[in-house]
Amino acid sequence: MFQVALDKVNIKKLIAALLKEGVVKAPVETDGVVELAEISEKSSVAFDYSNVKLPVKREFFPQSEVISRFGPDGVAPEKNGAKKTVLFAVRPCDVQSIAYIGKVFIDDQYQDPYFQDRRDKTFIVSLACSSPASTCFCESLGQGPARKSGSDIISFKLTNSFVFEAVTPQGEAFVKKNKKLFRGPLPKELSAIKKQEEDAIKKLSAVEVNMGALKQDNDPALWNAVAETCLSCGACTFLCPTCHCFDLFDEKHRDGGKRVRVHDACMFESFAKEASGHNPRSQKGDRMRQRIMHKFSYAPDNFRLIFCVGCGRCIMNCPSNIDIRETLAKVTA
Amino acid sequence: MAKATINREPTIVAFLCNWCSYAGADLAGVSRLQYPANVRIVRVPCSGRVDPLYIIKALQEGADGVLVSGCHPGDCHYISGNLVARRKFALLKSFLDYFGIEPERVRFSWVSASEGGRFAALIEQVVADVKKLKTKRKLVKEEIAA
Amino acid sequence: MNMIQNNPYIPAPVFVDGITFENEAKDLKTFRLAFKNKADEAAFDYKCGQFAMLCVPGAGESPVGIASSPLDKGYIEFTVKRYPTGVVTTALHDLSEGDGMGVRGPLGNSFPLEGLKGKNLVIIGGGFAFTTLRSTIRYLLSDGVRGDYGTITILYGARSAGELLYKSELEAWQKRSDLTTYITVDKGDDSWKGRVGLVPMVLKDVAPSSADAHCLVCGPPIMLKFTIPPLLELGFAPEAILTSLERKMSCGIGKCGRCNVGGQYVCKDGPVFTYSQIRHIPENGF
Amino acid sequence: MRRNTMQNIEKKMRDAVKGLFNEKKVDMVIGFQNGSLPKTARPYFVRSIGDVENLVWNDRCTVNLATFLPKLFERPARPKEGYKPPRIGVIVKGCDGRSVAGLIKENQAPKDGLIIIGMPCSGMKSFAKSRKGSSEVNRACSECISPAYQAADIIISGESRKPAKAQYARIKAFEAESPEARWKAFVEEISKCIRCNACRQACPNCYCKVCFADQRKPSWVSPSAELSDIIVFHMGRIFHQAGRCVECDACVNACPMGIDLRLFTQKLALDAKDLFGCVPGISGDEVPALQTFKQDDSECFITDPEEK
Repeated sequence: MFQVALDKVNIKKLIAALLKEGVVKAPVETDGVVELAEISEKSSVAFDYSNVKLPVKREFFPQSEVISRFGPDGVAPEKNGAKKTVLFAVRPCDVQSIAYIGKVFIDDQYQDPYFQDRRDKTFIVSLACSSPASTCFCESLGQGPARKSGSDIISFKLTNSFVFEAVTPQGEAFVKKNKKLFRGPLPKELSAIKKQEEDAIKKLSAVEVNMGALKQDNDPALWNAVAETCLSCGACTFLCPTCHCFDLFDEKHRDGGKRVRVHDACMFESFAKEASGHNPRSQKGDRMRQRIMHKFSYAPDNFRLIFCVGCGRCIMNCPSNIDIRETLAKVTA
Repeated sequence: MAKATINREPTIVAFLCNWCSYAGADLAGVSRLQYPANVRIVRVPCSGRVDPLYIIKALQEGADGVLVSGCHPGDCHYISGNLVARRKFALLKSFLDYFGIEPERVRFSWVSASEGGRFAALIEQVVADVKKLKTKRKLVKEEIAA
Repeated sequence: MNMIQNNPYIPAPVFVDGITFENEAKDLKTFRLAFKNKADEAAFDYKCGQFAMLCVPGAGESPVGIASSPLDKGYIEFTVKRYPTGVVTTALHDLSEGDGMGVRGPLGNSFPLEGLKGKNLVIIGGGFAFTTLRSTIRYLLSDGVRGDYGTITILYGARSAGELLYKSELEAWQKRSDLTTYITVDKGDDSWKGRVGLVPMVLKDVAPSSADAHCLVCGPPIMLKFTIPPLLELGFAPEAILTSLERKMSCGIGKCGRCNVGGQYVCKDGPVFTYSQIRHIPENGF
Repeated sequence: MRRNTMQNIEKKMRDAVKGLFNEKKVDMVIGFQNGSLPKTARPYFVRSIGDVENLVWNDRCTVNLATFLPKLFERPARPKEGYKPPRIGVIVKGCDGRSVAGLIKENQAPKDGLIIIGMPCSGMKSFAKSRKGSSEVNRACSECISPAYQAADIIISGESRKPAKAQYARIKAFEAESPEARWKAFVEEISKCIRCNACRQACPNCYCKVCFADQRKPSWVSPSAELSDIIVFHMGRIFHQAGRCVECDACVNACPMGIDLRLFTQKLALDAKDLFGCVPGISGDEVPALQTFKQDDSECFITDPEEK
């Protein structure tokens, strides 16, 4: 394990070092809302937060992006112009989700060049979670507040210092390159990290999901009952770090146009509706089944991964307070 | 980015009702009245047919100004189409003003079939007012603005 | 798939080389498309049952089954129904010969014809879902291919005589001695001399043998719903019934998440499924 | 003391709902149950008398329940034989009641299929507010002109908030800013939008079978997150509420991004009132502002080229 420490007073120096690697984006608080934003040496990073409002997936898979342009000469792919980027102090759950949707965007057969480009150019320094929200349940899904995978470096914030642990060779290279910044971690710092993780886990809500009982041919009435108060908006999916469904839309202008990729939501009534008017998922229950099954059954079948990181954003933001923890309990009962 | 004042000719999209204002425009033409060529006319059955979305959409697609004109109150071919429209446009105009969209960009007027001169004067005024604007188009799509 | 600049979202440029009206209502047209670049044509190496995204820039893309046979060289064919609410299908129908457009594909799996060599085949189609079956039949009847398979029985039905696709080919098939062809219409008229009756009824009537046979069946969901039970009664195993599904799609390459039937994507894992694969999925449509 | 009254009201409400089920007057009742997080409430569909005990009434019952009605009353495409439209009871605050009245007027809910249970409302705290432990009621509640719905079929007695005087100070202050400042403020607020459609889905007035924003032939607005498209979506959606909006803030409360849509929706409500004297859902017999006209409606916005 390659661990180093940094005194809190030196954090600006670390940010300066990160800025040499590329654009740095980190959680910043404005008007009580913590959002990922581009920072400079002067910015103050919000380290004590539960999670950023919008999932970090948007850095790799933006809400909308031009994928190609067309004109009299045909169709040309769009260069997305992604810059080398450092994501700093993002939560391990969000980092994990990038690996998940990466499985979709980059598979053996087809590689999504837009996602790939951004992923290749991004260096991730995550921040282990010490202040989970009441809606967090990452541990129940085999995640946990200090999960390392996906990050290049994982950091831990303690009272007066930070501890960094290099996870990937790139992470290690960064630490070595900037070794003047760091010192060796003290034993009490290492035990504090452990304690912090244990304390965080205690704050999480526990969800027992009996995946075996999750069946797609469950009674439609059951799904309809679960989805009864659903408004068919996309708050849950748009804020979900693992939801990756999109639509391609052509915008036409005078002598050409562009094809735009936009986030789409399986909870929208129009999502699967065909031009003929036929809608294979016309009921709210059908759509709820699709969302839940996709995350907890189809993804495990296809990728051996549960497409939920337990961040709780869907619970926090559903206008009808449909709680995915309760939904799971109901449909696996 | 773009300069505040425009140095290209502005485009005005005009929704004219079939029975009065379109005929008024026609009369202006046959009477050989001169008026600016910046206007692109869309003929609609009635000013009441004009959905506020038409206007918003025209601005989004790059129109520098939008004009809606119908029969004078009381003269509507469909009796009250323009009176219903009048309420809608009163709200829309105030609504767009509220966001800071220049009032010169969205205009409503009445022109009858016999008012060729009034039509020419109206276009003259609408185009001149838009040309005087110092602020850039607000609703327009990025590509079109560029 | 043919990948332009390693980007699976970019269509290959093609032009419309021919348009055939298929029905009386004129809302079904067969488009013959030819590639602008030879390299794209070579890369578009497809099998029966596959589909492609037809791209009309400005309107968008729509998934359509390939109706020509892999052995037809120099062109590919697609039969498209125009829906009043369909943006892409309407734009396609507005194209004229010589117009440019794009094709992205071939996509999806195919009918497992290699593995069916030596077997008897029953091919059942309904309406305009007959396109990839037509591709299959054209391929099976080609010189050097027909001999690899046992008996071939075709049952094809449409709403009325005017709605039957590929009329001249149907006639030619009926004259052949190496296959049995049944053509039926839901509703006959004075000019129609053939069979009248819904596909499932005719199927019960003609009762093709399931011995050593596989069945390829494509049609609207309602037809499948009533055709599969008699097939099972005739002794076809669920694994021996192959069908092709249609869903709304955006990407065609298993990313956009739209065309799930259960855990599988119609675009990538399908469109061809055996009945046993999809029988328990609530949204299979039948 | 206050808690006692609340519990008292809650009990009366449950008794009334039980009565409806006992008399077989309804198939379901839409109300509230406790939310999944502490100190929250959420919509709840009561299907049988056994579920009535789950019904709650407190100061967290923010959601406008009228929004569920149009879908529930929608006749299925292929109705089963002997299909009868459902009979639904709905628990309403003042704002919900005004929305229900609007839906009845616009033929989205049949009056004879509905039993409206009017609650005394002392102001609500939205999900976001109550989660954060705020003691303030929603802005919509502090500015509410009609906290209790008077035209309900069953009225649960109790003390309501004092009706506020209709005042649009915030709107007028915004109007007083310069156009460029208004545009800047508007853009800043609206650019938070992620196009999740929660505002639309939560709005009782947004019941269109196909929203203009989802129409693709023609396409009115791209689903992209380009600022221009976000603005066109919101302008279009909000303008569709002209003369119909009851200022309940369902859109505001549903928005996950906390966009202050009220600053924009209220402008139309203010104009409808000032120009046409229209306040929807209050008197019961008013015609929506844009469904009628008067010969002498304001003409001040008309361009007259001959006027000098």
